[in-house]
Amino acid sequence: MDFDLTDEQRLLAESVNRFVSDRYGDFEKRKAYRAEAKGYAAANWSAMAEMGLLALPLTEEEGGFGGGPVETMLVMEAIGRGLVVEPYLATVVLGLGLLRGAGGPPELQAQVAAGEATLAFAHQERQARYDLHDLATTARRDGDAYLLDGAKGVVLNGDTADRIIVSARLSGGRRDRTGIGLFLLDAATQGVTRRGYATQDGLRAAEIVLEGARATLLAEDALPLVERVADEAIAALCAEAVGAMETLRDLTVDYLKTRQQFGRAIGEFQALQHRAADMLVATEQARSMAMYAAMMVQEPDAAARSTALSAAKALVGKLADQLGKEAIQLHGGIAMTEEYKAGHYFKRLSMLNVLFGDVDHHLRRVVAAGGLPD
Amino acid sequence: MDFDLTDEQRLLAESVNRFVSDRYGDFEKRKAYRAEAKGYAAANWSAMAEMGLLALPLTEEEGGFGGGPVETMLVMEAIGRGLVVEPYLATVVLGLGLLRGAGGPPELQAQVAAGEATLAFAHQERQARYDLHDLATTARRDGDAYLLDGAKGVVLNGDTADRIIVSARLSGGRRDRTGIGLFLLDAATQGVTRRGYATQDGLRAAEIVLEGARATLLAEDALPLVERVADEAIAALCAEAVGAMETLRDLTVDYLKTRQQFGRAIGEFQALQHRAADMLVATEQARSMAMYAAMMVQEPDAAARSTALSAAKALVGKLADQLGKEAIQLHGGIAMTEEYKAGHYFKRLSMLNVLFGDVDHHLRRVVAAGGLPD
Amino acid sequence: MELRYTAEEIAFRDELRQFFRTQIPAEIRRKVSEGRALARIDYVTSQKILHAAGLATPNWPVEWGGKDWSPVQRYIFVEELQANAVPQPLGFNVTMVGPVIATFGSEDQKRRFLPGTASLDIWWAQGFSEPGAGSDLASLKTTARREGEHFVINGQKTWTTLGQYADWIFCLVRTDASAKKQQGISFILIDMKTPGITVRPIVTIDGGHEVNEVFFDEVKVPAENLVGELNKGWDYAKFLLSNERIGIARIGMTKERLARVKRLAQETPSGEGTVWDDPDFRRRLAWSEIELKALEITQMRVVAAQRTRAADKPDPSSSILKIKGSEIQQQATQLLMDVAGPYAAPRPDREEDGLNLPSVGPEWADAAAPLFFNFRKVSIYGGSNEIQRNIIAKAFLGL
Amino acid sequence: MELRYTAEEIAFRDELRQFFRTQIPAEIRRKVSEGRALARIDYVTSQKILHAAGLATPNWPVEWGGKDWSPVQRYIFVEELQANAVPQPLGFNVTMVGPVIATFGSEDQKRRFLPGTASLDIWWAQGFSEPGAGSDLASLKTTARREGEHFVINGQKTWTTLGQYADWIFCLVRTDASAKKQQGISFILIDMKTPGITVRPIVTIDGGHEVNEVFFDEVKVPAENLVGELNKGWDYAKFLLSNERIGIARIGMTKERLARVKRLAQETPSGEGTVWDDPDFRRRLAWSEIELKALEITQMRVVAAQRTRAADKPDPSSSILKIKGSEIQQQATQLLMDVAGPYAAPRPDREEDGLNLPSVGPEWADAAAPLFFNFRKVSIYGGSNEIQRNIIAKAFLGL
Repeated sequence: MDFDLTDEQRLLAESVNRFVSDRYGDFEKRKAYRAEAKGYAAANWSAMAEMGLLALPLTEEEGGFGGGPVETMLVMEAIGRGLVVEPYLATVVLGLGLLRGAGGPPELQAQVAAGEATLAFAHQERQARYDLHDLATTARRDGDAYLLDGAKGVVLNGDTADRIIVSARLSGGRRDRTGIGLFLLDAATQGVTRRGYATQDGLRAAEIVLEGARATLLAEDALPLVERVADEAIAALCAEAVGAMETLRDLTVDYLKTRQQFGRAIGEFQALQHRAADMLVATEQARSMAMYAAMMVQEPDAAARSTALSAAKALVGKLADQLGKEAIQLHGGIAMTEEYKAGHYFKRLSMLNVLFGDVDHHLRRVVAAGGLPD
Repeated sequence: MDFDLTDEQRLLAESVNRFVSDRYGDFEKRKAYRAEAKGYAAANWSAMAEMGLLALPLTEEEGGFGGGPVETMLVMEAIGRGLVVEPYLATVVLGLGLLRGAGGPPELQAQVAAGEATLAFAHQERQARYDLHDLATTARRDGDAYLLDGAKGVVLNGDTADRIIVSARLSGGRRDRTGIGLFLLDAATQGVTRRGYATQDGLRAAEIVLEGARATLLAEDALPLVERVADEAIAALCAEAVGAMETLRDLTVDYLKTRQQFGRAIGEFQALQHRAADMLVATEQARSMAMYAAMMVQEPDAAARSTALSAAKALVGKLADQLGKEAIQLHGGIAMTEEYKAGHYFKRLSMLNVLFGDVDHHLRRVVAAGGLPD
Repeated sequence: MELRYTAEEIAFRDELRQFFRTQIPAEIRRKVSEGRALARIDYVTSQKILHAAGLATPNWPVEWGGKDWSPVQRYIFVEELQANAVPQPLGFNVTMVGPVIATFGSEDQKRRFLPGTASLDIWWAQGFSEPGAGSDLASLKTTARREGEHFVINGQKTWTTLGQYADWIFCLVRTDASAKKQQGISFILIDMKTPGITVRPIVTIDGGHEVNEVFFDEVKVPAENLVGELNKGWDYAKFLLSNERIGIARIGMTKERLARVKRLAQETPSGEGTVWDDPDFRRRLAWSEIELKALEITQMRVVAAQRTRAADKPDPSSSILKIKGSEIQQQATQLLMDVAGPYAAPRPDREEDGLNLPSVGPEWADAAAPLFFNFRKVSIYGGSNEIQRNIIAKAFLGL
Repeated sequence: MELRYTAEEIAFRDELRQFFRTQIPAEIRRKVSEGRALARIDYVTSQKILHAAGLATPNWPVEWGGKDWSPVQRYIFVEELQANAVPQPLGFNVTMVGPVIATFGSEDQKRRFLPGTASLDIWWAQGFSEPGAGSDLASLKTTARREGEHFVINGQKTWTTLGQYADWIFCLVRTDASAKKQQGISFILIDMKTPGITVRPIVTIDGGHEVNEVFFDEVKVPAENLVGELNKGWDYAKFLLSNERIGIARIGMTKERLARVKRLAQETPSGEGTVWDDPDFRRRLAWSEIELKALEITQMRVVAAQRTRAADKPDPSSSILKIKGSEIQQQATQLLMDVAGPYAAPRPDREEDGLNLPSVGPEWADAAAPLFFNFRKVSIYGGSNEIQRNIIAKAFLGL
């Protein structure tokens, strides 16, 4: 049992935190980043590449960091603190995670690590809700390649990604757990139509229609890989939530100390003090659960891993929801304004809940498994 | 729409409230009542008979009050305020309710109304939990009468009741909704073995074993009647809960005003004030729901009635649980002592939840019905 | 004691229901039902239809267009408006400034303002809140300085709802700086076209523009626009705020919304079936329905009690209705967002850029999250739920 | 960063587990598991077994029978005690007065008291709380007046847990009435057999006799029984109270209890199946398990951090462990009562009247409600959860 970071991990945490406070410390900058062509700052992305953050999962021989879940946790927590808009989850956690899991092209991995290509994972379909295996998109063989047909939705950063990894059905019925393939698609390929849009939390996503779009096969029978990488994304989202929760809590506590009503700082009112104390308890519990997620994501037993990650997503989702609402309430009107930071943290925390399964969904999975793994 | 009481109802409420405050205002008296042979005060029971409370459901021609659910609500609320130990629920709400529903012997009804006989309803069985139709007790014909075999549990006031109304199976399997009969049994009959005991809230109940016990048939295919009277009992319990909740809330607020800590009354601490305010909100919501229960118990559509009563039991149960726990917490150690009143209210509120179905049970019924009736 | 309506009350309700469903344009009612922002014209259209039928200002004195309804009838009216997704007549006009003018205004003010206030030819805004004075309203700083036949106003108001549409604004202003907090405040009517007034939009987290800041820089207001007596404004404001208990919990609206949530859950695929098949979802929905039922009866009790008690006596029920009403309203928006699931996330620029693109997900889904965000306000404004708890604790529990 | 134990830690744990399961009488462990009251002899038996194996006082200085364990080992020890339903060595002895004497006591006091305190030949009670001083401990009023070679004690202590079994009591007493609240308090050891001491039982709502009032009427205590310096008692009390963060949340106990709830739910019939088939019940149980997992990791983080931080520095984690730990403990007792259902109600006089009658319902069920009632205490005693929130707000959030 050991909760210490290694020296390398400590350095990583320091550098990513410095990056986030430099680039996102002034909240107005975030607005400017979002206004750029891709919905995020090209310069930030290059800087992240230079820092080696995009090569995090690559081995040192490949020029990477050899990073695992703990490293991802440190990066994502900082991303949560700054409400960073660059597509780290889509490109590195999901995209590189899938590519590496499927043994995808090393050159492409190197390009991604260098910041020269971005990735997105197109799995969501209208009817599927939170079930990763619910797929109507089909893949049919055409020589060396495959032709994909179907519609994918809410593809994170799918509007600007250079390559898109697509889950599609090679065989079987819509909800079969077998017969699912993973494909690599050039976003510029014929037969790909993308409609990009902002999401409620200021990030970007796309609807993607595939009409005979030509793609290469990354993996057959890919559901176990997809589920593993989705669990890695859940661990990452838990860490992001913790970063956002702590920042929002601190923002709230600071506001309580400065806002005057009835002739004194509202932080002197005990009812509000107790609620602020509960926010601290919530962030500590969420942090513990995000650590649990980071450690259990490497659990070799897929069923145990999956139950543990569901438990983490459920609890962090619940605590994030409670804390977000309390932060708005304790601030009062100011937090309802677009100008002020707090509302943006609240919105991101709300949207984290609908990514890769909400609280009900994940709790149901824990219940179905009969409880937590030992 | 009308929330006014009639003059008769107002007089009834006044007299029963006066009775309760006279007999139960001094909490020490309750201990003495419980120590009497039957676990309640014979003199109180006689007084209730004299006041006409035991004749509440009888028509005026029968020498009764012609009372309905509103009258029962008024009585039960007062019973809740005083934590009255006399067997009103068992004898009048359940016993007389079933007797009248089944057209049972008028002489017996008159005896009950006069305080000369008490009743109990034996429906619970070990395997049945909260399902009224889950019955393993059997009835077989023997001449004019029936012989009952089986075991009944947690029969409220079943240890001292003169007559016992028993649900038993005339035909069909354990969980069939048909083939259920209702029988009237003299407690002194051969083949009846009773084991009486105190319950956690200071009332009395019994386990009753029936071995060829001779009984008369009150009603065949009696489940609809049993379910209706159980709904009446639920409405009564909701009213009792409201009475207990309000008293416990007032007790808590009074304590907050007098208990000194850190040099001032703890009621000056805003965090406690807000929680006391929530107790007021909870009692008002519970009161509204008890009124809903009283009005819907007369709903002719049995499915709508049953869903409405489940909704009432679920919400009142939840609010009673929350309020009870808050009352103990806000008091602190003193409320943990047997000497002090508050803990007894808390215990009664906790036990109300396991009578005729707990919160989960009733919420599940509302969910199964697709929501509340219009 | 009887929960059910009498035959007369049912007839009254059915008549209103029929009127609302046939006379108010369906498109306006759809927007209300989905929780989308209404345009100015939507409010005006709807209120003019009500006004023409004598239904815009039932709570006013009969001589100024009110109805001599019983409390139950008034209650039915508000519930049916909400349950049928009809925009309520503008509150600033009909429940706030109208009754104040009718009760405390001069005859001249009544004649001048009441007809247009009822018909929405005059759109009123409320100028109470200030940046430094949120829950602590009485600490307001905007001043009115007497200069001959005018008051000269300086200061800033905020959270001015729909102020961008307003023709007039009724303000609390400080007319005696030396007096104690609540004293020295006056109630004054200001034409928004007066020089020196600047309105600045506040965009809220749902992306909407519903509220504004209003700045007053040496704004000259004729002295005749003072309502009632100088320095008595706080009394009028209290009258105004306590004026309307019915409808504060918006039970009719939440009922309509929960019914819609149920319908959409039954249409939204999940697993082998729909969201409606999920027992956890249904459990949460059932709790909201049940709590709403209890609150509805609490509200009915308040309505019934109005027959017998003085209207200006304080009452814990307003606070209860506010606290529980806002909680359940928020639950309903949460449930709606949960039904939308992944499709709660998209926020396409459908209207702003005039592209008129199709929805990203189900047609209703992109309004779910903004509504959820926006409805955080209901436990903050109009006296936050914390203030309501203070009121209950102090005024009714004696703590 | 690694949640899992090392091989050495696992070996350590397994050895303890084996010891607990084989050496502590099963009947005692059953009582602990069901949450029933233990007799004096149960405590003594269990602690003597631990003591004989050198396991009663691992947190003490090695020279007085302690172990030089790492924080992780200490943590494993406490968790395994709880998870195997072994009665913890009496806290008043081993985590309270023992360390105080070992740290601040005279050599004479150490020799005289520590061996018997470790072996439970001396049973200690704690004399801190007073009727007027609950959360506000420092307002205590019991006085010690110096008279020659004695202190004379007058006053009343309350909530004295298991005081009916005590041989000695350690008390906070006021030795300087003129000093400020926290000053002027001393820490003194009193033989319960001294004339003038009266112990009066407090029966709690679960029907149990766990706590007592202790009255002191001109009780003469030798001056040598003063621990440390006069008027420094508050410092020793703070040391004592902050001494043991591990185990405060009783995670091992709650784990064991939730596992038991699960097992009993699978055995208890409901409808066509068992209580375990009810998704609502399982949902609530799952939440408790999940929250407990998070708290377990919070606790592990605290344990790990003990390597690097000063032991006497205040830490919000004690408050977090207390708040969440008590909440989840209470949830577990609630779930157990819910499994019992209707059979939670009976309260047969099985033991008191010596009849040894069979259970009314399932054998375990009649202990469910008393345990639920009794466990309301865990959010009240040892600094109520309200006090913990005050501490977090003031000491860590700076509010």
